[in-house]
Amino acid sequence: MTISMSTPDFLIERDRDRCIKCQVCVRQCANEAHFWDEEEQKVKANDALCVNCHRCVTYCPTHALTIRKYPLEFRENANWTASTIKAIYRQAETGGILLTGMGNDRPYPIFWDHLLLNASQVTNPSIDPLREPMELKTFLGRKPDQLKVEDGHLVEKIPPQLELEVPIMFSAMSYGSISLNAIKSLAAAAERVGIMYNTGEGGLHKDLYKYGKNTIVQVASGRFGVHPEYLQAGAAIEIKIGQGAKPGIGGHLPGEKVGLEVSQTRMIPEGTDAISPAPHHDIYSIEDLSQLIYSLKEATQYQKPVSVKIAAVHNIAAIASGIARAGADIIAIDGFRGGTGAAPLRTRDNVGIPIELALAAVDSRLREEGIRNQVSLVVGGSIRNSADVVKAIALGADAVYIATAALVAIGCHLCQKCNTGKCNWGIATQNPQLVKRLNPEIGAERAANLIMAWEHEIKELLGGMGINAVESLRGNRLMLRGVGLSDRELNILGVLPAGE
Amino acid sequence: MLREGEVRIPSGCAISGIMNKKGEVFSGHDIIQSIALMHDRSNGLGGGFAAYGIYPDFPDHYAFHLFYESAEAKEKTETYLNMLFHIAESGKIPTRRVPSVKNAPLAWRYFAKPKPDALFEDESEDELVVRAVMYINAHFSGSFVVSSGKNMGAFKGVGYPEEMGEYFRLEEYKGYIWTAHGRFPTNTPGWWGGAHPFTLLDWSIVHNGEISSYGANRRFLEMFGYKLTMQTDTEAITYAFDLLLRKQNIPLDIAIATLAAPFWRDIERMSLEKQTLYKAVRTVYGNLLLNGPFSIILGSNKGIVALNDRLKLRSLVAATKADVLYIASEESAIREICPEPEKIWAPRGGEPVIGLFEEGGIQK
Amino acid sequence: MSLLEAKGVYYKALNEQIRAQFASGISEVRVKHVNGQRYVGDGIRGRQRLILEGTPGNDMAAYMDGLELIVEGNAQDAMANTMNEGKIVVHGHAGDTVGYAMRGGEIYIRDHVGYRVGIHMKEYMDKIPAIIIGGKGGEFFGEYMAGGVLMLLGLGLEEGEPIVGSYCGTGMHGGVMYIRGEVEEYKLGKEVKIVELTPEDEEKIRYYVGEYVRYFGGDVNEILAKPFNKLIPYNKRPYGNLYCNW
Amino acid sequence: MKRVYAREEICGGCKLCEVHCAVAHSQYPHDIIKAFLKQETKPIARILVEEGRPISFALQCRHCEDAPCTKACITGAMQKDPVTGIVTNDETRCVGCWTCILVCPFGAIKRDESEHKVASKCDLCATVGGTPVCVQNCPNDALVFTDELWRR
Amino acid sequence: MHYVIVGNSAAAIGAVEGIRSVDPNGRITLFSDEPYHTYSRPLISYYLFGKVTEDKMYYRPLDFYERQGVEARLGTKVSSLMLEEKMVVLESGERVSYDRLILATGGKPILPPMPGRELEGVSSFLKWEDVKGLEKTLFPGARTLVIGAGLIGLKAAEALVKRGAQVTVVELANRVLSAILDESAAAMVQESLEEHGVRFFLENTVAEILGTEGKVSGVRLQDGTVRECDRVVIAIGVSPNTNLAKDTELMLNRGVLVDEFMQTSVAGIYAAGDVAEGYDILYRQKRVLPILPNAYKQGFTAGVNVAGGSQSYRGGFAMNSIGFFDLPMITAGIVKPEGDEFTVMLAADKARRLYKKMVLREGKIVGFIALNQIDRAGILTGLMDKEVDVTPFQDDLLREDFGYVYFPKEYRQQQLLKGVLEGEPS
Repeated sequence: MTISMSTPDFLIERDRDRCIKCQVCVRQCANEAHFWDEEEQKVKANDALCVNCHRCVTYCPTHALTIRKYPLEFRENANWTASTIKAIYRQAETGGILLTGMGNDRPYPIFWDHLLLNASQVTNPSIDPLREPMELKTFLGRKPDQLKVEDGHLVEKIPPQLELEVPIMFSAMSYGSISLNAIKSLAAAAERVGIMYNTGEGGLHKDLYKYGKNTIVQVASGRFGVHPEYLQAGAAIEIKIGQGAKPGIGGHLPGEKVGLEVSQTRMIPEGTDAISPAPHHDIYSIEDLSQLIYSLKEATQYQKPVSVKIAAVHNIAAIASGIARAGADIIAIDGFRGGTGAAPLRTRDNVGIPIELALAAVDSRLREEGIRNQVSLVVGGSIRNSADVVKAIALGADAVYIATAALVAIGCHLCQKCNTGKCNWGIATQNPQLVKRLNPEIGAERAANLIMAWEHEIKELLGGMGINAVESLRGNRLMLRGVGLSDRELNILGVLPAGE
Repeated sequence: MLREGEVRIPSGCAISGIMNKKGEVFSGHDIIQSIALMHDRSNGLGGGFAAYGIYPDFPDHYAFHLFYESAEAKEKTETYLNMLFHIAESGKIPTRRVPSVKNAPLAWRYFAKPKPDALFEDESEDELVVRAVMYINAHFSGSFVVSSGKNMGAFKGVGYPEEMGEYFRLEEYKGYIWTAHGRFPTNTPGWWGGAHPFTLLDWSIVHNGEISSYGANRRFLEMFGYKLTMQTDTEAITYAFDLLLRKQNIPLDIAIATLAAPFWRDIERMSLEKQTLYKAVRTVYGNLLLNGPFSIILGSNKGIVALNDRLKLRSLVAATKADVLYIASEESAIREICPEPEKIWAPRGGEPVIGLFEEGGIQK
Repeated sequence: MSLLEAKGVYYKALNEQIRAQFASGISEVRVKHVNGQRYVGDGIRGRQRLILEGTPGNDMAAYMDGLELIVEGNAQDAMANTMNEGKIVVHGHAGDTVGYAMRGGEIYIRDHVGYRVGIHMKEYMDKIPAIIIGGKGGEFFGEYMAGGVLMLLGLGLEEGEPIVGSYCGTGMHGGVMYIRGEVEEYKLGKEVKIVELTPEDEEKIRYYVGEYVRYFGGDVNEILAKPFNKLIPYNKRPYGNLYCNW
Repeated sequence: MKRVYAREEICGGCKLCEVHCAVAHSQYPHDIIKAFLKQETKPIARILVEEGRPISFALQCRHCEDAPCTKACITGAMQKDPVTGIVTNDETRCVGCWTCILVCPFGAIKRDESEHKVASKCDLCATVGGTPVCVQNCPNDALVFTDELWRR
Repeated sequence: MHYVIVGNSAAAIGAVEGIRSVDPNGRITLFSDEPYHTYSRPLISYYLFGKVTEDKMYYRPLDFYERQGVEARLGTKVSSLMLEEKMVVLESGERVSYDRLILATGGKPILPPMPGRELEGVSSFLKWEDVKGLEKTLFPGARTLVIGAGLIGLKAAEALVKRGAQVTVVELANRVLSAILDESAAAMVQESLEEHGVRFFLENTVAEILGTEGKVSGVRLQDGTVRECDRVVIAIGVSPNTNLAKDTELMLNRGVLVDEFMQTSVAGIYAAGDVAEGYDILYRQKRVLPILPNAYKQGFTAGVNVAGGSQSYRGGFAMNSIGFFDLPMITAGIVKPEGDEFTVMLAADKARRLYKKMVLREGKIVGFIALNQIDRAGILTGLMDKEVDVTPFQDDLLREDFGYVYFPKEYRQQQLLKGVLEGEPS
């Protein structure tokens, strides 16, 4: 074997005055970066294996550990950065496609951070959300243009709707990409706070059927775990066309992550790669999508809203319009900063567009066409806090999907190694040793806490704007002002610059 | 709100085509029935037909179908037409009231022959017509050339195709080729010109699918003077055929091998001579390869060609009975009008179904 | 048995009628003049029999769960999409994407099929779906196949007419194909290899051919006289080495 | 009585319970670093994490109703407190004969041979009172101190 | 209600605690021919070499009798029983009536009728008294001969070595600890003891104890060799002390026969401990099991039942935790099986003196030897006691880290979550 030119990314520092040799770090590191030297009776580290997930640092009972960026420098070069060079070394060694996890980490502009919210001053009153009603209840689904009422009765039932207590949902993460305990955490949290979680494309484990009314079941190109009972199990069905982290690419769950239970749920032999083709092979055109939407509606007798999830890409407004016309009840758009369990690095970092612009364009287009009512819009792809939620709704979203934020709540440290299956936090792994590190009860509580905290914050922000129902915020772009944006961007976002 | 041409609007569709290889004419009834069966493949925002052999009284005149959105547009356009053409006859295209059909433009037709002195040096009559079509579509706001071929015409608009058929009273026409299109656009064109088929001279294209190579195809075609005012795949495909077959006299099979090029690995398995040819095709016309899902029916006065993309990502079924060739997106659309075909098959990806007029049929 | 007329009936109404018939306890429904109606048999659970005369539309028998569905005519695209259980017998040919992600049950098609048939078929334990095709198959036959049985009999082909298209079994990582006739090496996906039949294979083939003959006629021994090629994936991790960790 | 129960389905096998148990029963019960680095002999945990892939769980004295160790003890050092139910070993009396080890069906008694041989076992942190330190310090709530029925 | 207990060791104390668990008020009178507060007999070897001081010899705190409301008549020997009259007769002639009687008279050393037994310097090794004499007169370098390489003999040998004596052990069997070890394990133990200076003569015994001036001067072995020595410790074994029961209607075998409630053949009279012959669940027959845990349990059971409670002790089996110097061992049950119904599994490491032997019958553990690696051995005795079918994890039994983790989940949880598992009796 020739020498590897890959150098460590991180440096593990151990304070010998604090290390009690308890070896908790050794046991906690699935990457085997820490090890016990029997001869010297010391805990030591192999820096090259460290992914900086903080598990050892968090668990070290004496705080003896620090992880730092490995101080090795290349000659300064604004063009050939260290990561660019290292990527080439990796590829030269392996001939492989660079695979990574989580979302785009490149310094693209984050439009949320260039949007500012309004607050009432003397001309209209702000509301104190702690003492006065503040409504966040949200319905997702196709809304008729008008209601038919006769003699005080609704003559025509409105199409099926998802009812959310808070306009936030946990977006699709499959059983396989994340652990059962992670899903249980999210499902239980969703139940507790009255929102939805989404199965992703991995099917539904038998333990999760009980969360049906808080479940969106996904149908993706691999059709894993899709059967009549599954379709009936959830409150809604989502057709996954694409996702923000890897538009145009299908899921690929490596065989390592296909253990007994995943294999049962996905209905593929243990240890096989679970490959989702890039497209649905029955959808090569918009009318095919319509065909699939209606086949699902037929199969579930029009009792569940059907959502279509797409990645935010260049022509997003026209695509979304077509999906609305194809019969979708909900359109979920995933921006290019969205996370994933595994994505080719170059796709993750270079394909798609920011969700803020996509949302603004889609909402505007659907309104111009007069069909905004026909669908609900859900956006995801790096909603990081409650202010992002409020801004998204003001831009026109009905609700948001969060995933990375939810995972961070239950322990994710964004080390971006989900694809390796060695998640030390028990989230993006199927290794039973690691999975059980995540106690689903603690996970559920933490995820529910996050939603409740955001709920309070959203109410505070709404109160400040003098709004006491989230409907009044939806698409209310007057509540937004831009800073540091070009005219063109402001135009697309449909907001005025701060000061106007 | 931007309309077709100002913005690129992807769409999906249903297509159908019928041809009598002996050149015998038949009414538009069948094609309406056939496309109507595939109602669910369109969404009411576009439908249209191309019909050949419908103007036997003016076989040598260019039959211009135009849409006008205003009297002013009509006046300006007619002034321009009169400058270049002798117009033998003109008039409103007959329509009937259909409740669901709204905001219809004024549809007018002209049977015209180029004035010899209007021709540039070395310019053929066809080229003059193309020049005129491009000019009208690009410069006269509110005017749109729907079709411009001899002994043919396109009828289209916003609505389901069967509604368009009824509106334009197509059962009253008789032709030897009919193609039809039901459209599923991803927005409201609100504009009749945006419906399909798209035509140029006697080329017409009905098309199902969305071509991911559009940007590349378009920039290639623009180098040859085409103005892609519609921003649609159909327009690009039409011009691609026009460029290859009419302007460059490329044989039909090669033209097809250009648009639905064989894979390199298939080329490698060809005879050396063929390899050289196909390599050249892909080298020179690489930009014309239609990439992405499509199924099309190209109509002309010589016959029809139906073609799938090379991966066969769109469905296409063909059938024959006696002298009639049927092509449609779905088998049921054929069986609706021909319950017992003699032969019915699904053509392979990239493998054209070619219907040429037999001896005794129309030969132009 | 009850009889329904489909002429001019929109799919939604037709499917409602079919469902209503079954719900009322009728165990066999025959539908005349089906032409293009979609979603017939979708999501219906039960062991009843549904006979369709004509050409049913796309997505027939999607998510079907137990029905015996007989088509007296040709089937269009995407039939048996994600089918879970049951049996389909097509007295004619079928279009593209037959049995996409099929999970269980058996499909018998008398004549040819189109592209991408058996794509991403699955199997688990003793739940093994099968598609038996009398004629030839198109390109991408068994693409991404993860389980189940795909069989091409190549009956009625003209001399030299290929039994299957290119890219046969691309991405295949489970299941088995039995092809009665030669498949040129270049047509195979790089993930697939041809192997010898085992006695178990022969038994399986005999069973499926027997069923085929039972529905469409013919002579089992005559069909079995011509050798079958067995195609299986090289491994269940076709793309295991495609990636490197960043 | 309240006992410590382990939930094997979520025990991550980190052994922090062992670490904290050892500290609590060391010469420096409030200084983990001194307990391990200053005390002459390594402090012994009275809780034991059983590991076997993939399961792991902590196990310590079950404070049996009918504690065999108290019956087998040859010195009378091993006694069950009739009020609290806690089984403790009087280490000043214990001679390290290991008869308790012979009879403890949980294998929950360890040999502490650091000074004079004594049996070392969980006392539910009786000297400290309140929740045992192993439970307090379990990062995943895989140890519970309870006398209530749980749902499985 | 008046309970009379004869005896003052583990079984008697168990009986007191058993009675008190049911009847807090009944009168209890306890007789012991020894004058001491209840003490632990197994501690005498520790006492001998000074690990245990006098104040730590006691089995229960000094206020035990008082707190338990027991009238302890120490140093008072019961000489006979009058069953008809429900009375015990003391050596003094005093008669004490009882309502219920518990015999916990323990065992007595087996003293073969060898010449010279009466010489000064010859002792047995069972009671505190035995070592009190020895301890006082032992001088460094004393040549001591121990007859018997059983548990008592070797424990004595160890203590004597620690006291600086030169120790020789004579044993009739072919190995040391023949009751609880097989040849291989015994060889390791012997080797270890030899390293500490103990000499062994196996398959041999003392034919005669030689003496001068009434004091021990040596022994003549069976093979004729004569060995000089200053002390002789007779540790051939123990037999049930059935003196009291002997000429009564109480049914006897080797010991007093008892049922699972520890009741003798005579209603109201119970027996427990080394004097009693209860059921051996492994040998599936009545057997005397002279081990402390068994004595206490039997005593406690007798106490409960005698006081009107109901508790059964279906039986025990032989088990021992013992160690010499730095070599601990735990053994239980049938360790040298004979017959095809047994399966034997072995793991040995001679260099580390590790030895693990597992004897199975019908899928259940019926015996084991654990040498030098005794941690958690109680799990095995627990499995034996509960007669658990170990077939599902049989292969794991010999692992060094054998534990609950290798149990089937169901059984493990049933054991570990006892009390909190829903649907399980607490």
